[in-house]
Amino acid sequence: AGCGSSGTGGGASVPADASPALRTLIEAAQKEGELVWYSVPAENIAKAVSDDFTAKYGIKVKFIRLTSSDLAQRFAAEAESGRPAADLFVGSYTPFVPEALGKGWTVKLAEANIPDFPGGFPDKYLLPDAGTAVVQVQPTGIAVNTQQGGDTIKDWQDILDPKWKGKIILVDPRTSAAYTPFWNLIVKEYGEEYLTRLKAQQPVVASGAAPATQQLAAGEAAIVMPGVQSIADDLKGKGAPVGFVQPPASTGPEIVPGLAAKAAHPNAARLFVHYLMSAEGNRKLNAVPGSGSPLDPATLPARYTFNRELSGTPAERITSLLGLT
Amino acid sequence: MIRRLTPFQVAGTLLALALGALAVYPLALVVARPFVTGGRLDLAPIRDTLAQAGLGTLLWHTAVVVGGSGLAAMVIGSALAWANERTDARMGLLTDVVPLVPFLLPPIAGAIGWSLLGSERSGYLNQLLRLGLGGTQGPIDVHSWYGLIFVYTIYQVPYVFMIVSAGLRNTDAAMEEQSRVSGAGPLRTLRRISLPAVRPSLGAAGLLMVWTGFGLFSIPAILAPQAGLDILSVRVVQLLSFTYPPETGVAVSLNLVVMLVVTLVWYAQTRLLRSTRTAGLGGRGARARPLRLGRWRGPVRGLIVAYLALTSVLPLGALVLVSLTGFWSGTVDWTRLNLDAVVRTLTDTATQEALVNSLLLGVVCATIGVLAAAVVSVLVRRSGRATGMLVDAAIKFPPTLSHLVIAVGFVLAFSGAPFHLGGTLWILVLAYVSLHMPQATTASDAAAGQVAPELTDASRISGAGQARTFRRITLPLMAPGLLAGWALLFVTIAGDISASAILAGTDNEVVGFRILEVFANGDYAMLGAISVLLTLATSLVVLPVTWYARRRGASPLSRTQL
Amino acid sequence: MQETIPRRATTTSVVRLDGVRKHFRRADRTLAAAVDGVSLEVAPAEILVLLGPSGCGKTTLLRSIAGLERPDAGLVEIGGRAVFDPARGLDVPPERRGLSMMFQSYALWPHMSVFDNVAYPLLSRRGGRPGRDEVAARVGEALELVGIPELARQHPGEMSGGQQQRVALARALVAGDGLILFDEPLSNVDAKVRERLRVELLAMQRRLGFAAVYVTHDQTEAMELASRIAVMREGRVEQLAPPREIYDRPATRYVAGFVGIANEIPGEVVEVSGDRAVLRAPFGALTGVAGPGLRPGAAGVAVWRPEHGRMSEGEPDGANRWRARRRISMFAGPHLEHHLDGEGLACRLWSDGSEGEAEEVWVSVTPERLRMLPA
Amino acid sequence: MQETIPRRATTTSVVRLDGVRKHFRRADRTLAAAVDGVSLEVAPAEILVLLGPSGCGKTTLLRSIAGLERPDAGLVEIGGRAVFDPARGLDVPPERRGLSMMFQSYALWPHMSVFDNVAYPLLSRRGGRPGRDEVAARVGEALELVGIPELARQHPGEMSGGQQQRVALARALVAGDGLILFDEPLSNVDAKVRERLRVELLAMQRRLGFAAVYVTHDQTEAMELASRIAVMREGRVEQLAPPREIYDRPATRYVAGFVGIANEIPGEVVEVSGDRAVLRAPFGALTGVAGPGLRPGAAGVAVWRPEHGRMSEGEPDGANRWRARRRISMFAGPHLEHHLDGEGLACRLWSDGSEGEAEEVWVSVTPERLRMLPA
Ligand SMILES: Nc1ncnc2c1ncn2[C@@H]1O[C@H](COP(=O)(O)OP(=O)(O)OP(=O)(O)O)[C@@H](O)[C@H]1O
Ligand SMILES: Nc1ncnc2c1ncn2[C@@H]1O[C@H](COP(=O)(O)OP(=O)(O)OP(=O)(O)O)[C@@H](O)[C@H]1O
Ligand SMILES: [Fe+3]
Ligand SMILES: [Mg+2]
Ligand SMILES: [Mg+2]
Repeated sequence: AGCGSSGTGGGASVPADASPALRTLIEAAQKEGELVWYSVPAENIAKAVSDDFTAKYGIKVKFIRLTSSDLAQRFAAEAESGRPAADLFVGSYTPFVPEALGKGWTVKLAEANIPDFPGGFPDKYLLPDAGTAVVQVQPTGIAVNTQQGGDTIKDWQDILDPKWKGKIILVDPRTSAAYTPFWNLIVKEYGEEYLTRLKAQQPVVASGAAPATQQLAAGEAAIVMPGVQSIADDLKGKGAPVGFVQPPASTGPEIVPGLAAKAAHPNAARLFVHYLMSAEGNRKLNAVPGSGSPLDPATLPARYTFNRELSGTPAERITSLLGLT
Repeated sequence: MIRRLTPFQVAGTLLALALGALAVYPLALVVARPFVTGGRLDLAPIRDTLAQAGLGTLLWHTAVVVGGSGLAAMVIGSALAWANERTDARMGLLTDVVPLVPFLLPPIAGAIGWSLLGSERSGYLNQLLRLGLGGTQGPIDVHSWYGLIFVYTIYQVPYVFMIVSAGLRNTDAAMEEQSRVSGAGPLRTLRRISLPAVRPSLGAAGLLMVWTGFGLFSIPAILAPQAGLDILSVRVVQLLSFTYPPETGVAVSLNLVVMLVVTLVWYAQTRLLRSTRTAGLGGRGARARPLRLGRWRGPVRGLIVAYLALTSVLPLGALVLVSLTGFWSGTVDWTRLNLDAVVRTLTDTATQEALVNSLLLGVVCATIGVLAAAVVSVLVRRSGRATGMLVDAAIKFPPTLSHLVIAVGFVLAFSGAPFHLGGTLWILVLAYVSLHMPQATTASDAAAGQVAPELTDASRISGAGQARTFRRITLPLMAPGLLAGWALLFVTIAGDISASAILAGTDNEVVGFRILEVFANGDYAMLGAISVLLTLATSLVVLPVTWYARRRGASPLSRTQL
Repeated sequence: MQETIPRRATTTSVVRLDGVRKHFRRADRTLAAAVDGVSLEVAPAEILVLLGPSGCGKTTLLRSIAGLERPDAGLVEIGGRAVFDPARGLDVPPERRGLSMMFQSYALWPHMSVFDNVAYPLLSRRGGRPGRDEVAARVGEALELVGIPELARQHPGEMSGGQQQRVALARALVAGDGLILFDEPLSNVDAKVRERLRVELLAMQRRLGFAAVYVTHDQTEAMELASRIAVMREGRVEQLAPPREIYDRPATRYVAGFVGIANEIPGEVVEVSGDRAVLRAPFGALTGVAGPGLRPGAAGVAVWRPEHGRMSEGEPDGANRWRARRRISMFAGPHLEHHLDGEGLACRLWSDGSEGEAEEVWVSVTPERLRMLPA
Repeated sequence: MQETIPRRATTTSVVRLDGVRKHFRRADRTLAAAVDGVSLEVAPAEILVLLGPSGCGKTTLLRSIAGLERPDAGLVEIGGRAVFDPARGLDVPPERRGLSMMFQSYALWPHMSVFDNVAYPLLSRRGGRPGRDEVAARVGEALELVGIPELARQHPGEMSGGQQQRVALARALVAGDGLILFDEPLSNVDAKVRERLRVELLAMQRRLGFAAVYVTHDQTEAMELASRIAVMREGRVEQLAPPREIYDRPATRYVAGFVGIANEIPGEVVEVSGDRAVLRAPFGALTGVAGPGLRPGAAGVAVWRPEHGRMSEGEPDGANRWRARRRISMFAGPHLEHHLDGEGLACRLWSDGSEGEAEEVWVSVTPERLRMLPA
C-alpha cells in the first residue's frame, strides 16, 4: 500500500457555525496538529478526503492505503505492541472490527464523545454493537469488455449465457473474506445452482480485481465477476474498452471507521470521524462512482443487501461449488 | 583454554547470538501463541493442517513448481556461470550481469510483465508470435505449469550463478582441459567434470533454491490461480489474511513442511561439504585460462544473449509498453502512447520518498547483512562443527516461515516498549537484515572459502590480532564474493514487498509498499513506470558494483598464490 | 598390454611444429610473445624435453600442440595429419587430436573413483565406445602398469601425492595414444618419490613405445628422461640436441648456464683453429673447445662445470690454471662445494675434499673441459 | 640494518620443545599422530632443518611452534619464555609469540602492494606502532636486503615467483625477530632460482644472525642450509645432527635412505670391534664403519652411497668387492649414473665415465665408505 500526506492548510480556523462541543474538539485537534489513518478506500479517495480535511481544519493528515486484511494484521499487531501508529482506520466491516473492540484496541464511536453523534446518520447504517457506523458501501457489479459485446450484459444471470463460455474472469474468492457476502447474495438470489452453472462456463481465475480488469481491457475475456467500479472507470478513462454494469441486486464491502484506543492524536481522530459522518465529509468520501453514501440513496444500487444479512453459505462451500479446490 | 576467547571472538559470538535472537525472538512471539493454550502445548493447529482442503494437491503443486524451477535454475545458472568463468564465450560485463538483470525487476513486476507477455490471447509475445503462426490464442501460456516454473526460474538463476561462479573460480581449470584432451567435448566436460567438481557449491545453491523457492510469493499469487495451481506460499498468506484472527497455527504448521524440506537439503549439503571426495586436489601451478569452445563459441554466446533478451528485455519492454499505453491493451495503438503514467510517477512525492527510502534501506541493510554474514562465516568456519551448525541453523531457519508471519513478529517485538521502533526505518532495517541472512551467509560462506588459510595465518604471525586480521586481510580478500552477495541483497531488499506490507508506514514508506498499493488500485501503467524506475535506480547501483567486484575478482590480484 | 593397446605404426614424425607463434595480451595491454616461432619435430618413441626457466613459453607450446591454446600463426601436425593450419581454417579441437596429457596439478577428478578417472578417456573418445568388459580390462591393465591395481575403488582425495600421480599417469596411458604430453608431471612431489617415478616413467615409455613431449624446468629430470632436449628462451628454442650434447657442448652461454652450473671466464678470442680456440683472459691465455659462432678478435667466454675443475695447493701442470682464494666450502652430500674467488672472478668447484684446507689454491681445467663460447 | 633492527641477545635456546604431541582426527574418524613426542632445542643464530617425507609432521610441528596449531601435550618455550604449557593453562596466541614465518605458498596478500605487505608486521605488533618515516625506512631496508627495492609499489600478482619469494622473505625479516620459521619456502620455484635464493638466504642469516627452523623435504637444501638437521619419521625425530654426520654417519637405514641415495647390502653381523664391523653378505664378508645398535649375530645392512663405489673391468684390490652386471648407464650431467645388478642386488653407482663400457664389472667400496647398520 502507499502513503499520502497532506500539508497543513494555511490559516484554517474554527468554523463559525460549530457547536461548543465541536469547537472544543476542533481546538484540541488542532493542538495535536496531526492525524494518521489507515484507509481501505482507494488512494485517490483517501487523498481527496485528507486534503479536504486539512483545508478545513488545518490539521496535517497522513494516511496509508491497505487491503482490508493487511489493515487488520497491521492494526492488530501494532495495537498489541501498545503503540498504534494509526489514530484510526477506515476499513471494511469484517469480524475483525468487533474483535478489535472486544480486545480494547478501539473505542465505540458512541462512547467517544464525538459531538452531535450520530446526528442525522440513518439508523440502519449504525452498528451500535460493533461501536461503529458504515460511512461507505462499495457495491459490487460486473466489469465488461465493450469490444467483445460485454455491454449487452445487464444482470447476473446474463453471465450464464453459453456464449460467454471461457470468456469470464472470476476473481478468486479465496483471496479475501470480503467476497463471501457477495457469493451469498448470488446464492440467495439464484440458488446454489448458479455457482455450478458458472463453473460450467469454465471461467478463468484471476488473483484479484485489479489484474482481472487489466486482462479484461486487454481482451483476454469479456466479463469480470465480481467487478469493481472504481477500477473499471479508471481504465475506461484511459481509453480502455471497459465498462461497468451495476445489476440491481448487489452488496459489497461496507466501510467503517475504528478509533484507536491508544491513539496519539485522539481528538483529531474524533474530529475526522465527525467529518466523515457529516454531510460534507461523507460526500467527499463518496464522490467517486462505485462508492455509495449512506446519506445519498441515489448512489446505491436498487436492491442493496447488507453484508450482515448475507451468511449461510460458508466460504469453503462457495469455493468448492465454483470448483476452485 | 584462555586464549580461545579473543575480543574479536567475543564480539563475533555476540553478533551471531544477536542475529540468532533477532531471527528467533519475533518468531517465537507469533508462532508460540497458537500452539500454547492456557500454558499447555496444543497440537490442534497440526490437526487442522492435516484437515486442510486439498493438502495433497497443495504439496504436490508446490513441490513440482519449486523443484522444477530449482532444477531449471541450477542448470541454467550453472551453465551461465561456467560459460562466464571458464570459457571464451565471456563477453565482459555483459555476461557478468546477464543473470542479474531480470532479477532487478521486483518479482511482482516480473510476474505482471510475464502475464502481459504470455497471456494466452492478448499477451504481447503471443500476438507477436501469432503474426507468424496464425491462430487466435497461444502458442504460449504463462498461466500454466511451465509458465510458473519459468518465471520462478528467472528469479532463482542469480543465486545459482553467484554461488557456482565462486565455486568454479576455486577449482582447477586443468580438470576441464584434461577432460577435453581425454576426448570429451565441451558439453560432456560440463556435465561430467565441471558440474560435479563444484558439488559443494551446487549443494549450497540447491539449499538456497529450496529456501527462496518456497518463499516466493508475488509470482504465484499473480500467476498461479489462473493456472489452477495451489502454491504453499499463497495458501499461507490466505490463511493469515482471509479471516480475522489469522489462522497462524495452521499457516505455521504448513510452513513446517517447508522447514522439513529445507532441513533435509541442509543436512545433505553439510554432508557433501564434509566428504573428502570433493576436496580440491593439487592445483598448484594452475592458471585460469578460458576454455576454447571453438565452433561452439558462437552458439553459446547466442544463447546468453537470447537469455538476456528473453528474461529481461521482454518483461521490461512489456512494462514500458503498458505504462505508455496507460493500460493493458490487447492491440497496441502506437499513436496513443503517452507519458502520463511516467509523469504521474515522477511527480508523486510519495513515490519519490519511497524510492529514496528503499535505495537507502537497500544499501544499509545489504551492507550490514553482508558484513555480519562475513563475521559469522569466518567464525563458524573456525569454530567447532556443532556450534557452527547451531548458529547457522538459528540464522537460516526462521526466515523459511512466511515473511508475513515474521513481519507481524517484528511488530510485536520491536514496535512498542522497550524499543519503540514502530513506524521507523529501524524496524525495517532489523527485519530486512534478519530475513535475508540466509542469502548473505551463503554468499559469504562461498567468499570465505576463497581465502587461503595461510593468508590469515601469515597475518597472525605478523602480530595482528583476529580483529585486525579480519579487517585488513580476510575482508578485502572476500570482497569480490561479498560484493556479489551484496548486489543480490540490495536488489531484493530495495524491492521487498513482503515484510514491507506490514512494517512500512507513513514515516517509513518504501517502494515495494507503493507498488503493492498501485497494484491494488489496478493501475498497471503506474506500476510499470515505478518498476522500471526502480529497476533503473537499482541497476545504477548494482552494475558498477558488479563491474568492480568482477574486476577485482578477475585480476590476478585477488587470486591467492596457491 | 602391447596386444590390446594398438600403436600407430608411423614412419613420419609424431608431432611437427612449423613456425608456431602465440602472443598474449598482458593486464597492462602490452603484447607478450609467449611462443615466438618454434619449429620442431618429434620422432616416434622419442621423448622430447622442453626445458627452460619459468615463463619461457613451455606450457603455452605444449598447450598449442594439445589444442588448448590457439596459436596466432604456424602449423601443427600430429601423426602426419595437420590439426592446426590457419591458412586452411583448420583447428581441430583438443578432444579430436587423439593425444593424452598429464598436467602439473594431475587434474584428477575428485568426484570420480580411480577406476572412473582412468576409464574416462576410453568412454569419451569418438568412434566406438568399447564394451564394459573391455573398459574394465584396459583400466585394470593401465593400473597394473603403474603399480596400483588395488586402488581402483578409491577416490583421489584419499590418496597420497605419489599415488595420485600414478593415477594421472595411468589415465594418460590408458587410451594407448602414440603421443603423450607431460607438463611438469613430477614437480609436485618429494625429491625421493620424484626420482623413483622418473625411473618408472622411463621404463613405461620403453615398454609402450609412445612418443612424448615433456615439459620441465628441472635439469636433472631433463637429462635423465630426454631423447632430445629443447632448451627454450623467451619463446624460442635456443638449442635442440641430445642431453649429453646440451651439457657438454652447449651452443650458447644461456644454455650452458641453464643446464647445470656454469663458471664463466670472459676474455677476448685470440685464435680459432678447428675445434680448438684460445681466449685471452685477465690472467693469461686459456685453451679450450670452440663453440659455434666464435670469431677471433671478438669477445668470448670460457665456460666450465664445477665438477670439471681441479683444486690443488701446489701449482698444477697444464695450460689452463690460475690462482684463487677459497671463500667458503659447503658440504653438499655427494661432494663438497667450494666458492672460490679467482683473479677477481667468483667460481664454484666441486671436490671430494681430498685437497686439504688451504685458503690460497690453484684451479685448473683441462682444455677438453673448457668450452669457448661467444660472449 | 644492524642498528635499526635490534636483536635479542640471549644465551638460552631460542626455541625449546619438550614432548610435543599433536593428533588429528581423520575423515574416517581414526586418530592420526601428526607429531608424536618431539623434544628439541634451537640455539641462537642456528638453522635447524626439519627434513622428512610428505606427511611426517614437519608442518604441524612448525605450526605448533608458531601457535597456529594447539598441541595435545608438551611444552613450547620461545626465547626462554613458556608460550605453551597446558599444565599452567598457558597458550600464547601467534600474534604475541614474537616470531616471523615464511610460508610455502608465500601467503602474500594480493590486495596489498609490496610495501604494504612488508610494512604489515611493523604496523601490527603490539606496543608502540613505529612512525611513518621509520616504517618506510625499515621496509626500504628489508627490500634492499632481499634485492628488490624497486618493486615497492607493485602488487604481488604482477611479479614472478622468485620476486614473490623475496617479498615474503622481506616480510619475514622486517620485524627483526630473533626466530624465523620457514615452511618449504623455496619449493615452488625453478631449480635455478631456488639455488640462488638458497645462497642469498644463508648470507642474510649470517648477516642478521636470526635463528631459524626450516622445513624442507629437499635433501640438498637441508645439507646446504642446516646447522643441524632433524630427520623426521611419522611424527618423531629419527636423528638430529649436523648435515655431514647425517649424510656420512646416518644412525638408521631410514635416515641413510632419506638423505641421498643409499645402496644396501643385507647380511648378518659377524663382528663388531670399536668402530669397525664385519658383515657376512651373500657374496662374502664386508668390512665397514659400525653404526649404533649393531649386535653380532643379528641381521645387519651395509650401506653405501653411489659416489663412493668404484667400478672397474679388472678385479680391484681391497676387502669389499664383488662382481656386477651393468643394466643401464644414464647421463646425469655432472656424472654418469649406472644401474648395476650385483649378485642379485640392484645398486646405483656414479662415475665420470672413465671406466669403459664393459657389461661385466667389479664394484668396490672402501671400508671407510661402507656403513654398517642394524637391519
Ligand atoms: N593467459 C595468459 N594471459 C597473459 N599472459 C600469459 C597467459 N598465459 C601465459 N602468459 C604469459 O606467457 C608467457 C609464457 O607462459 P607459459 O605458461 O607458457 O610459461 P612456462 O614456460 O610454462 O612457465 P612455468 O615454468 O612457470 O610453467 C609468460 O610470460 C606468461 O606470463
Ligand atoms: N587438519 C588436519 N586434519 C587431519 N589430518 C591432518 C591435518 N593436518 C595434517 N594432518 C595429517 O597429519 C600428518 C602430518 O601433516 P603435516 O602437514 O605436518 O606433514 P608435512 O610433513 O608438513 O608434509 P608435507 O611435506 O606434505 O607438507 C599427515 O598425515 C596429515 O595428513
Ligand atoms: Fe522478502
Ligand atoms: Mg608451465
Ligand atoms: Mg608441510
